[in-house]
Amino acid sequence: TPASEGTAVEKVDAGDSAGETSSSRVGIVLTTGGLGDKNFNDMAYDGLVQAKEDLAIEFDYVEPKVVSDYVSHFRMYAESGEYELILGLGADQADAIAEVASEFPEQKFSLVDSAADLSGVRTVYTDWTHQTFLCGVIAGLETKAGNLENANEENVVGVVLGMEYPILLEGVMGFTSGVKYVNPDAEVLQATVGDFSDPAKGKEIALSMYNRGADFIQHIAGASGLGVFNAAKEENRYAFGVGGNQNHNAPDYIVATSIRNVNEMVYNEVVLALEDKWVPGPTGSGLKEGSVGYSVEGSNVVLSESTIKIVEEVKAMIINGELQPCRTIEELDAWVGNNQYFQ
Amino acid sequence: MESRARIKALLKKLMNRKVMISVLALVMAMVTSGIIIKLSGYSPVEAIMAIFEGAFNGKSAIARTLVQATPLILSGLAFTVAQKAQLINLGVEGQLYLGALATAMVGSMDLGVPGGLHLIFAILVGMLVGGLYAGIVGVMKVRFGSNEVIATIMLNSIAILVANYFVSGPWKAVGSVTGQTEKVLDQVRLARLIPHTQLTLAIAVAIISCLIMKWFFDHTVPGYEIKVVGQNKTAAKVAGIQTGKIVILSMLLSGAIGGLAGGLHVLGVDGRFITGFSPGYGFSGIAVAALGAGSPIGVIVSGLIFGVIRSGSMLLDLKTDIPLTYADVVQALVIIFVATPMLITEMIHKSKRVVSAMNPSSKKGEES
Amino acid sequence: MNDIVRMTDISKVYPSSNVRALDHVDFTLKKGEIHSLLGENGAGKSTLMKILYGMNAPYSGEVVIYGEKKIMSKPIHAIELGISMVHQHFMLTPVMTVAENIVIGREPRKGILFDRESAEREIQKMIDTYGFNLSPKAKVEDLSTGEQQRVEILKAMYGGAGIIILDEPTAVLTPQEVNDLFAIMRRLKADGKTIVIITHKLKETINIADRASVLRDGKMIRTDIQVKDTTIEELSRYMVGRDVELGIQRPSLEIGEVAFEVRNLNLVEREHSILKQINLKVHRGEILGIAGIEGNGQSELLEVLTGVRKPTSMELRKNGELLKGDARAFIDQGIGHVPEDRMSQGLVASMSIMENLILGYHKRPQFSKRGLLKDTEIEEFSDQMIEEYRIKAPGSRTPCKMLSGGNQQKVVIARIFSEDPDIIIIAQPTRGVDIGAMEYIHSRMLDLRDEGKAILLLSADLDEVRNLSDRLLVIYEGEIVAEAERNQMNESEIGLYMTGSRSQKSGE
Amino acid sequence: MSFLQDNMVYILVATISMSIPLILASLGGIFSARSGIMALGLESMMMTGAFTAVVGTYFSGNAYVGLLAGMGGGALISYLYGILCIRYKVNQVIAGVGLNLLALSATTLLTELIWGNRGSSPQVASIQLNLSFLSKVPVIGKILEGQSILLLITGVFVCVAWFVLFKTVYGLRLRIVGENPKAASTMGLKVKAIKYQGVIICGMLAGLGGAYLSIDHIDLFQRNMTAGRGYIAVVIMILGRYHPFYVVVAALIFGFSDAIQIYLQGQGIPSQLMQTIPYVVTLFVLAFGVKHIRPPAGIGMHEDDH
Ligand SMILES: Nc1ncnc2c1ncn2[C@@H]1O[C@H](COP(=O)(O)OP(=O)(O)OP(=O)(O)O)[C@@H](O)[C@H]1O
Ligand SMILES: Nc1ncnc2c1ncn2[C@@H]1O[C@H](COP(=O)(O)OP(=O)(O)OP(=O)(O)O)[C@@H](O)[C@H]1O
Ligand SMILES: [Mg+2]
Ligand SMILES: [Mg+2]
Repeated sequence: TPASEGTAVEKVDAGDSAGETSSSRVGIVLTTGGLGDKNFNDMAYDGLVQAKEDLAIEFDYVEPKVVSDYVSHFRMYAESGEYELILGLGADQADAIAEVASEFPEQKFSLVDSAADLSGVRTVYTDWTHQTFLCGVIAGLETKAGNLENANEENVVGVVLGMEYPILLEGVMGFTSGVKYVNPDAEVLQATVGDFSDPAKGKEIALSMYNRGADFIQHIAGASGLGVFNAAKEENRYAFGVGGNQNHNAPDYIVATSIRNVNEMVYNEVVLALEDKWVPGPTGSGLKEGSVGYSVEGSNVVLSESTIKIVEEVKAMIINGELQPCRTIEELDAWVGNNQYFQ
Repeated sequence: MESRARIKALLKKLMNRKVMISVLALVMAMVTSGIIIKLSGYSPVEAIMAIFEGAFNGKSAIARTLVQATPLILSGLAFTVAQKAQLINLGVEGQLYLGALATAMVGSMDLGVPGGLHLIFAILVGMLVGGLYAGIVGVMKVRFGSNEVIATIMLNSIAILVANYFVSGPWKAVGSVTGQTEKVLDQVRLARLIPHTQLTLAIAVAIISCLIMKWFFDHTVPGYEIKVVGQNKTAAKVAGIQTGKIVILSMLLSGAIGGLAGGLHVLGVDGRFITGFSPGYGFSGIAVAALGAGSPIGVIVSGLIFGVIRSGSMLLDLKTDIPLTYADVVQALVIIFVATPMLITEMIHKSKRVVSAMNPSSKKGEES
Repeated sequence: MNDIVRMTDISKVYPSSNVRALDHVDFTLKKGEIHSLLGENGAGKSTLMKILYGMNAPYSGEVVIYGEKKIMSKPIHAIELGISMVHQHFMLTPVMTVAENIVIGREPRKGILFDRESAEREIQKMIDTYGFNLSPKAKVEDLSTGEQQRVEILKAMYGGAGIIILDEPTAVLTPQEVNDLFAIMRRLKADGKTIVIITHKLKETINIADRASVLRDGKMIRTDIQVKDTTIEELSRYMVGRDVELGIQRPSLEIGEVAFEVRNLNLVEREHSILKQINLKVHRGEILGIAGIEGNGQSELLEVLTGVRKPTSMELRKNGELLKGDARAFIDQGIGHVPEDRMSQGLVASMSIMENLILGYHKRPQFSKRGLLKDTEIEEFSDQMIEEYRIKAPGSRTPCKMLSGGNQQKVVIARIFSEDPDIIIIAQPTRGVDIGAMEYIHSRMLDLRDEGKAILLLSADLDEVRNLSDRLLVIYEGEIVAEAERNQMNESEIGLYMTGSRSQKSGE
Repeated sequence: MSFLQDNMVYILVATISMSIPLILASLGGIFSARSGIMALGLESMMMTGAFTAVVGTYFSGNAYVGLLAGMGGGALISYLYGILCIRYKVNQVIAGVGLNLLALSATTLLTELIWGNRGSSPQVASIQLNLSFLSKVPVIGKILEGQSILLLITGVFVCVAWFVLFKTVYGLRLRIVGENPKAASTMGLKVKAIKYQGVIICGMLAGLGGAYLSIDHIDLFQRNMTAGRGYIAVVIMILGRYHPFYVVVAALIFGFSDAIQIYLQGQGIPSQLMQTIPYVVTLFVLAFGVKHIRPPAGIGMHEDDH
């Protein structure tokens, strides 16, 4: 079974329905990345393992080869009629799950990580900009202050992308606007590996950024990000993880992780389905719900109290709606003009 | 009595050497993967049962198998066609990508033409784009003597990157968070043969394409010329065949078939171009072509076999704890064993020797 | 007993073609003899010798060398016993030098290093001794076929083998070169070496051999023939099983007007002038022969005259009309072309006889219509050709690679001749072809001429050119250096022109 | 452009470190191709090498043992390639592609069996030795100082490869086998043995290239981490005319254009288009630079073909 270090699941209150539904089955269609990504898929898997332990459910999972196979997988689950809940993962499953859901109106379908409004499907999404914004704030503060041991004089940070997918670009904007919110003059470098499983290239790209003065790099690059951590170690600079808590990968160099608790989201869907609280329709889940955010747990990099204070303050502002991260590159300049932490 | 003789004759024809070896190779691959599965602590019987159930049990399973087979048959055909002219088209993947993108774009535009026409037009544009893209390789080969292996590998990467650029940028579907084009119009979608499955006429198109290509090579002048150029370029030149044109023609044809594979996938399965829609169909096509032993008819059979493995492994994935990686291992082993007919013949010989050693009276059989 | 090689009861079946190439054959070699192995195409000569050289395992039967029973399953076994072989089809590596090709497998070395200097020195010494015109540093791909043959011969001599097998070494040599080779062979014989020579030219057997053996259809028909007691006629009867008319001479009945005229042909490539100012005319009902040593521009001339290669300048007329275009246009204009190398230029070996019989003419209306091949017509035509030209093959669908050389040549000839071209350009029509087939091809050529065709014949076989041609040109270094009517020049005169020792031009 | 000039040292550093695995693998490819076997299976050898290097390091705790294990792993799969192509005369394209698929699935499977995660291995020790002693060398010292010791080893291998191929009896024999196996066989050479040696040398070098990626450049194995470099290495081998020195040049051209594109990213041009640069450059070099590359004539032929 796939391991997933550092993606501990915080228990959601499962109520007392666990005992009665011991025979319930849940099926999940993972993404094309498949298990072993130490991230999205592994976290979802862990959520279900947790659910199996806590709620005594059984679960099945499939790893599609390609996007085109999603429909077949959903249909195979639905046709068997054995599943209390069929879970999907990722925005690119929206078409497929909608198609099958329309054929099986009685079946409960939940799609995690999609904001689409699909009939008969419950969609739960997190906001990428919320996920990376706070790490952006940390980077923005620390690259300017230069207080941390391995930070430098220059006011430069970076983001490394796996592939330039539209949704990931929102993650880039979250980080970038986070940096600029506290440090408008900072330069944010951006580059794409072109692959989610090429750590060697990821490292080269990170090195190119460190060479150009960056001292903090946020990766959104799957396994290619492992190369970013390696570069950080080699160059004595800093990096941010993404998804599940990655701080343990290089605790002296990874400042924090832009967390997304897919495991909790998946776990929650199971709970809702078992408790008959499941209703179709889109539901957002963000900083407020604790589905995303930053985590410094496991990192040996000690942030100053003032930094933590500012980050927490910003977090609170987003939660209560006072602040909205910037979403697109086109809006960035105007957004920076209007949103500044230090007036 | 007569019909019995006819059946016998037919059986004899079916049981020719080529087919026997392919079948034995499949069996060998199954046995070997069974051993690997067993050694890793899973049940091989369970695995094979799941694969067969997933591929054949019920209408929707069979439909799924055929859907999986479609792009594989066409990619295999594309590779085979180029191979007839002794060209190694490792670029089917790129041709398929661009063909799919072109078909998706044409299919999603409202051209104000009736559905049937629009559909055919969309497919033809896909084929044209795939063909022209492969044609670049042909021209480079003829004009500069460029090695087609290099050119196709490079063009693959370029095609995929450029397609990804378009569908994540200028041609991205409005509001989409992933790299994909708009949905094609309903009128250009291929009709589903069985409701609630993805089975469309695409499979028929794939099979007919193979038949056409077989006919093309056996009975037409350009087909003949391609074979001549492939087998002996100098003799072709001496015979007044314009070898350059033929090389380009073969690449165009091969690429067009690749483009067709992509286009049909868009119109039949996804309804749009989606980044990363191909799990390397182009490369699997090489394996399909290998199993098909250079024959378009063989490509149909081998495409179906790979379809069975892929479709069956979906149920394997769902029903058992056996990781999907085993299905990949099975596929790779099938390719290797099928490509190794000498291994099979050697084993037949050895087993014969063993049998005759155990049973001296049967020694006569060895002579024949 | 001085039998240094004794092969008894040798049989060989090729599994791929299921041909029984050798059927209980016995063969012996005596020390210090020159032994000529004869037989029609496909009789099994090469097969037998390849078994001796260890290239044709498995076989059944017994091979005894120097009195010891040996299993010959790899060439290295033969090499270690001091056997070397010149192969019918060259075994050379074009991109490597003469020296490298010769020494491979027994290279002079300095430690692990290849000692190139001493290799080249040794080879140069051999070249000097045998009077070859070769450089050890030249790349084999730059050599003419004749020169490559010499490299093969040097390869066989290098390392001082005691038994040397020569499989058709003279097919591409000029008479002068043949004489040189024979002189070398006699010297080797005097040194105590034993030599086997396979040849289709019985004159050569009479000239050089002590003993001869004849294979027919895989069986040893006669062995231990004492050459001094036999005649060409007798040998050919053993080979073919009937009397063969050799060296047919049939002067033209009527020479018509000019059918084919070349003026001012020049070919310059990479600043090398390959063909210089060639002018020639072929009349209806005439065979014009061009004699010349390989590598003097014949191949290029042939390619230019058949539209395969573009000349620097040329004015070509057919029946007075100017002719232009590529190979396609030339074929369509009724210029038939029998290329000099059937395997690389004339045939697609892996394709069937019927597919090869239409090659180049496949767009003619009798074979195809609107891009579709007429399968039944093609097959009928092919069956007819197989019968008419007596091509020995199981059927029209047999791949050409399964045919023997002579039968392959017949396929090419049948294709061209049956298309009724006005002009036939034909090169080396009987290279490697046995006397029976040669007789047949020659008589067909003469028949066509008598029907009024104009034939241009290029051949390295001087006997062939002299017997068939009504008029003869000699080419040397890309230039026509002599012209003569039938029987005007004798063999040695032609030889002088061919080697450039004499020129009509300079004499003018 | 001054931006590129400012960063030229870094670009060259990146060029070299991205070229090393390509050079090693194509160098291996030369031995295979020169012996008559087109090394389309390079990807499988690199991938297996990357994997076994990590396994070796993981169990021994020593990255140098890992390097040897990487070479061993590459050799192992190339031996399989040899069995297919030499003994069983399998079509080399198909055998190569088949083995590439097998290596991908097998390394994934083994990653899961050994470490319980099918994506990546844990972090292991990596090669730490670098060329810092060269930092004093003028001009190039800056470029070389951070490079791994493997750069030096690669350089030595390139020279040794050239020497072996073109100066020794062994190289002469290997090349003759690759040009004309039948002729080689009639001269008494052990054609099959020489081909096996060529292929195994190929596997060892490609395996080392893979090991560089996994335990030198970074410190873990990630499923499919070679990311098509084996195919690129085939391209570079051909582009480099099957010659060790030209292969270095071809690899550096590819590596350099790849490094340039990394540095040019984020300057307004879409990243996907920037990423096509190395491929486009290669195509141009192919079309206008090195025309009519002649592969060893005996590729795909066997000594007992008729
Ligand atoms: N690899 C294969 N696997 C299974 N069946 C095959 C395979 N190859 C060929 N066949 C079967 O063998 C028969 C002959 O097919 P094929 O196209 O090879 O004909 P052919 O006689 O070789 O034609 P041609 O001579 O024109 O190439 C077909 O009916 C097909 O079913
Ligand atoms: N490699 C082979 N595979 C199958 N059949 C072969 C092979 N080599 C020769 N044969 C067949 O064996 C027979 C004898 O061939 P061989 O080459 O020994 O003839 P030969 O006497 O040397 O003829 P030639 O004068 O044309 O050289 C022929 O019928 C030929 O078709
Ligand atoms: Mg066929
Ligand atoms: Mg012979």
